[in-house]
Amino acid sequence: MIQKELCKIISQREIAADIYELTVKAKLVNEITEPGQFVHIRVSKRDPLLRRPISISSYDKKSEQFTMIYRKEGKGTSLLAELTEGMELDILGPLGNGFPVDEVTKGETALLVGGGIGVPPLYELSNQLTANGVKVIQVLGFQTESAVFYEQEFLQNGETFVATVDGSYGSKGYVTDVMKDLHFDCIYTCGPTPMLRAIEQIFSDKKVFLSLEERMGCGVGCFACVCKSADDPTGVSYKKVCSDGPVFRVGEVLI
Amino acid sequence: MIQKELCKIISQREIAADIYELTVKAKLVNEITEPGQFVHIRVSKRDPLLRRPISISSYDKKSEQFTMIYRKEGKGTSLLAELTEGMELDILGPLGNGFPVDEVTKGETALLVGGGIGVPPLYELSNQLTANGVKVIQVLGFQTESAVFYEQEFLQNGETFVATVDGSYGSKGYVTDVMKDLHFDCIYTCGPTPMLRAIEQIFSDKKVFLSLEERMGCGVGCFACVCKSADDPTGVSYKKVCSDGPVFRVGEVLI
Amino acid sequence: MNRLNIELPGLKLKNPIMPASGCFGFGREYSQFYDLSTLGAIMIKATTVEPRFGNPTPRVAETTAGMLNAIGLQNPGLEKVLGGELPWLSQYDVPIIANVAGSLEEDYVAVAKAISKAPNVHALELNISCPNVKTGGIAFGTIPEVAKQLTRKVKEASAVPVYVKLSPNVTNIVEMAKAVEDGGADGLTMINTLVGMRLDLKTGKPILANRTGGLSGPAIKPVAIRMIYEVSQAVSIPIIGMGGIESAEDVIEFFYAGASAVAVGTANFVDPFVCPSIIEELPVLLKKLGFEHISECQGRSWKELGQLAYHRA
Amino acid sequence: MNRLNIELPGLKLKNPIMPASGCFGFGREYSQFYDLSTLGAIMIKATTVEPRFGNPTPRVAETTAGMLNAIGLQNPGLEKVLGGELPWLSQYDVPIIANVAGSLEEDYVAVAKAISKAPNVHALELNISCPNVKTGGIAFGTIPEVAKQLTRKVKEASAVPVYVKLSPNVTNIVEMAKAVEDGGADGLTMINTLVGMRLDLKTGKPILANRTGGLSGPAIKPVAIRMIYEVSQAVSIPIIGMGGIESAEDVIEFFYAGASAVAVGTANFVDPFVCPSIIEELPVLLKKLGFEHISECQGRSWKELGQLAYHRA
Ligand SMILES: Cc1cc2nc3c(=O)[nH]c(=O)nc-3n(C[C@H](O)[C@H](O)[C@H](O)COP(=O)(O)OP(=O)(O)OC[C@H]3O[C@@H](n4cnc5c(N)ncnc54)[C@H](O)[C@@H]3O)c2cc1C
Ligand SMILES: Cc1cc2nc3c(=O)[nH]c(=O)nc-3n(C[C@H](O)[C@H](O)[C@H](O)COP(=O)(O)OP(=O)(O)OC[C@H]3O[C@@H](n4cnc5c(N)ncnc54)[C@H](O)[C@@H]3O)c2cc1C
Ligand SMILES: Cc1cc2nc3c(=O)[nH]c(=O)nc-3n(C[C@H](O)[C@H](O)[C@H](O)COP(=O)(O)O)c2cc1C
Ligand SMILES: Cc1cc2nc3c(=O)[nH]c(=O)nc-3n(C[C@H](O)[C@H](O)[C@H](O)COP(=O)(O)O)c2cc1C
Ligand code: FES
Ligand code: FES
Repeated sequence: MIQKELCKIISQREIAADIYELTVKAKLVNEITEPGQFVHIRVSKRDPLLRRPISISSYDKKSEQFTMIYRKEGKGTSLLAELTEGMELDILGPLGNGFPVDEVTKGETALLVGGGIGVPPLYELSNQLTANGVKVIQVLGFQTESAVFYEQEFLQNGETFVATVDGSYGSKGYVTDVMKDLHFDCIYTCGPTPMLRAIEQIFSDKKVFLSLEERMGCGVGCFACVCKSADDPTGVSYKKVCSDGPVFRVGEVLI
Repeated sequence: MIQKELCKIISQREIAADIYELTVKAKLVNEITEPGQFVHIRVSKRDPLLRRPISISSYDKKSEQFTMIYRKEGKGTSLLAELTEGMELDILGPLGNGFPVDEVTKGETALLVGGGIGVPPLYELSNQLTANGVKVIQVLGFQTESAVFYEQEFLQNGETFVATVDGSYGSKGYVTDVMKDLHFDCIYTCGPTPMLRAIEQIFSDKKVFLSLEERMGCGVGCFACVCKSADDPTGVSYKKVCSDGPVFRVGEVLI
Repeated sequence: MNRLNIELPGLKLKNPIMPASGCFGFGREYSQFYDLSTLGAIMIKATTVEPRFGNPTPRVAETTAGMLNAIGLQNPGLEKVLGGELPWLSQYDVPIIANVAGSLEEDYVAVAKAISKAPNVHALELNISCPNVKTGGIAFGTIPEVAKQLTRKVKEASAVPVYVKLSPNVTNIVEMAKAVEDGGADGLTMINTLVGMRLDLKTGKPILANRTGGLSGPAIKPVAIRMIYEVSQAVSIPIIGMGGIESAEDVIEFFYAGASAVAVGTANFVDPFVCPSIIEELPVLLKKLGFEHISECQGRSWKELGQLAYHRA
Repeated sequence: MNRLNIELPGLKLKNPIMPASGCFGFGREYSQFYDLSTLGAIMIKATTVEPRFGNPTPRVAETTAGMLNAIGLQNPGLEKVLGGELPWLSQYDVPIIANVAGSLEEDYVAVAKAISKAPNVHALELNISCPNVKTGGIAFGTIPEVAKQLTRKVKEASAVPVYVKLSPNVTNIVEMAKAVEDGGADGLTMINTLVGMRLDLKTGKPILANRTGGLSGPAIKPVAIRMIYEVSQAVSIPIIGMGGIESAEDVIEFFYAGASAVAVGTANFVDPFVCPSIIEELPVLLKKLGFEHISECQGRSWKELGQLAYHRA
């Protein structure tokens, strides 16, 4: 069940240039079913008006806390970044489906590919797969060195490659350059649409799960965030990113 | 010269039911010329959009501080009431003229009549008149006991009568009931328009200075806050409350 | 004491608060949050004869105190609404107002005829004002004669009362309102969205794939209030008011202007519980303001004392 | 490098930022805050033949992200503007755009004729769109043929180029724009305010003594952008854009939409230094976005690459 809750902020810190890690105390963690779900945050009473969708990057049901990682970008996330420990935040969630953890089993290898602020939802996934005995390989793409975050955290779960567009850290180039030489049974990925499209093209024969982004209204049912079903490209079939997604199997929707 | 200044809050406290006393550090006090001037406060970046006019209730050029007293009323003053020591406030001022202190001289008697949140600007006036050797008598009207403030402060300068509409404190009724029996050379008054109208009618033969309120836009020149000149009731002559006022001599403008 | 029950053509409402069309889908999503029977009514998403995918995305863009949308009347089509959505909604004790859209007169008539027979559809909302579809809509919503004609045809076809939803994007809203009243409308709903646009600072291009979209939210409230004030004095059919409502205070303001019920749109996106919250707060506010019943607020901005349902001392 | 200078009919502007008419009086008050020569131009308060007191107060009411005003064209009249205000303004190195208003065609013509001869008046802004006066205004601003006719007459009378200020309260803004272009307008200014209203929660009555007022501020920006986007593609005369501008980002958005200069209204009330602040920030923002000159932004939302003054890589 989706909850609307006033959540107390446990901690907030800048972990890379303009990248913030925010942890809140929230009963709604008990409703989380899969890694990769997201929440919808009201950052202000009035300005901005709409909520902001942010992924759950990790959670702990025992302590009833979850963590988000976001980039300070426009008005909403800038206001979010000003909040400090002890303050309260109006959060709606958990929303959407998440990554299907059961699609890889013990002994198999999962490739987790994240681009920029697409990296966060993969972290909980990485933890859960590792706990399940799945081998994880992780490829994280960033713009530049100062934007890199969570490399150490991912390293604890398995091999981790970092690529930066300008080559200032890790290998130079895109995540797809790194991915070519790897062996795996399943890809889980989240990041900018061009990255997802490239992965879809190159690895269309593989088992791939993509997490999409789309501008949202309500986060539940206003038809703002739809995409076309891939089997009906000119027709009326659709999926809602907010509730049918954000995670889709490759070939399920047109991206 | 009118200044726009980010002023640090020195203190804020509730001094009566929903009545707040707010003191700020501000270089703009050096521009204050008369008691009864006001400032225009931006209480929020966006909501509410417009500034709020609040009178200067007392000021001290040495310490570069001034104090305001306001009633928590609607959206703007409610936000204002949430601010605490150390925060900054965007203030435009000083605006308008003030009460002409020189209209009564040493040995004469001034009657200061305030209604509700019309009381604050009279406080600095009372101090200055007293310092000038003028005898002050003060009549303060409030709705009810819990709304009464600054009685002690005014008492230090001279005789002070308090009237409440419901009779819960002081004499029951309106300030005009109290005023009838007093002797004085000049009236200075600020309060709700019906009160000002009553005073104008009863004491039209006296020297009276009234401080008016009008909904404002800019606080300087948008023609939002005009009133008609009394000598040209059907014509086009006007005075702007924000810059020609808020204080007018009785009979100067139509109220 | 029930301060909120209201009767309008075809509608016996527990309270005058309903979600606005397009902002509540067909209710399924919001049924996760609260019991839909709490609501006065539900204005369901526009229905067209054939299913529609709507416009490409992005379909929403935020603006100061408002948002633009260009959904483009996405809906599963008449058949599925009749076969799936409406029967599903019938589990709740809440009257449905079905929003009817189309490109041609016969489309509107076909939808109206069929959907008005559904047992839980108590009224139609004739959508002649969607700014996000290229065909049909515009002329129906801006030319009085055309609007009147369409109203008449839909009225003839409908088994339940017909409310016509007016567009604010016109020079003379009163003229439009009178035309559809002449055409036989049982009520009006207003306002639909104002046409607006937002451009991306980096690319210079419109954020919405459809380029323009409909502006809704608190930003448009003063326009809605003004139009309801003008129209309610000029017609004798009731108005369901909407445009930026977020609170019980806003509801009272719409009633003062001349509305007899209200719908809440964009605010659902900000707070999914906004409708039940308003329903809870409204009686308290009415009491504080000295009203026994919400109907006493209706038209207060322009009615003479003698015309008012109730006079305060 | 000067990234901001712009030439428009009659106007050689240091920068394309000017205070909007009615939001800056005749400049005297704001001259307390900064040197008026900093401004690209000044659009002075509407001038009518005779002095006007305007509407009763309250004349302003706040709304969410906007405000309503019903000043009612208060001004000291042609004679005093010519004899007092304009000569006073001539101490500043800044072109004046004189806003011309009236109730009858001959009023407009008389003001235009006289005021256009003042040495520092470089252009007229023909105000056919004031929502706050009962006579004249409305028809001039909403009927294309009438607007065209008036434009022609004023154009004949004026010694300087004429910009016509369009009302957003119309069904078809493009039609209005084309009509005044046909009538000989040298440019357009848009948008004036949207008609709106606010009611008092306690009394139920309108807050403005005039009842309705003109809505301005950030709330209306999406409507302004949309209208400028549509009109700039349909006419070949330049547009001075306005409606909710508060920042350098907003200015760029108006240029993208199709404006060739902009005016700032309501924001002056919030921050009296808003115009010089924008003038300072604009070159920095242009550089950041990769533009050598602000003219490169103009019409970017709809122009094909080949049409643009400048292509980014
Ligand atoms: C399912 C989902 C999960 C997300 N998870 C994360 C995350 O974990 N960390 C993170 O940093 N970002 C995440 N994003 C992107 C994040 O929502 C945007 O960066 C954020 O909304 C920007 O808001 P703003 O006010 O700072 O920017 P503004 O540009 O001022 O936002 C204006 C509007 O555009 C929308 N918007 C802007 N960028 C995006 C975008 N990329 N996707 C969708 N809507 C957008 C905003 O929600 C808002 O309505 C996620 C997006 C989605 C859809
Ligand atoms: C020259 C002057 C001096 C003032 N001095 C004081 C003072 O010292 N202490 C004090 O408590 N109040 C004072 N007021 C009144 C004060 O400005 C209003 O109470 C305040 O603006 C209300 O704002 P709000 O957001 O709380 O209420 P809201 O009702 O939300 O305000 C909505 C709008 O109405 C305007 N408004 C509301 N009430 C008034 C009013 N009475 N006069 C003018 N505009 C109003 C607001 O400025 C705002 O634009 C003064 C007013 C003026 C004109
Ligand atoms: C996302 C969205 C979708 C809408 N879809 C419809 C629709 O299908 N039919 C309709 O008549 N109005 C539609 N509207 C308009 C609303 O019903 C309402 O008239 C308008 O949004 C003003 O109310 P608000 O400011 O409370 O949102 C839609 C509005 C939004 C925001
Ligand atoms: C208080 C006020 C007075 C105005 N007076 C005039 C006027 O005299 N003539 C005119 O053409 N426009 C007038 N306008 C409209 C503005 O020039 C401008 O078109 C409108 O406010 C939109 O811009 P903004 O949102 O930046 O304020 C006035 C606006 C306000 C707020
Ligand atoms: S955001 Fe409204 S349906 Fe997905
Ligand atoms: S408030 Fe604008 S002139 Fe007084």
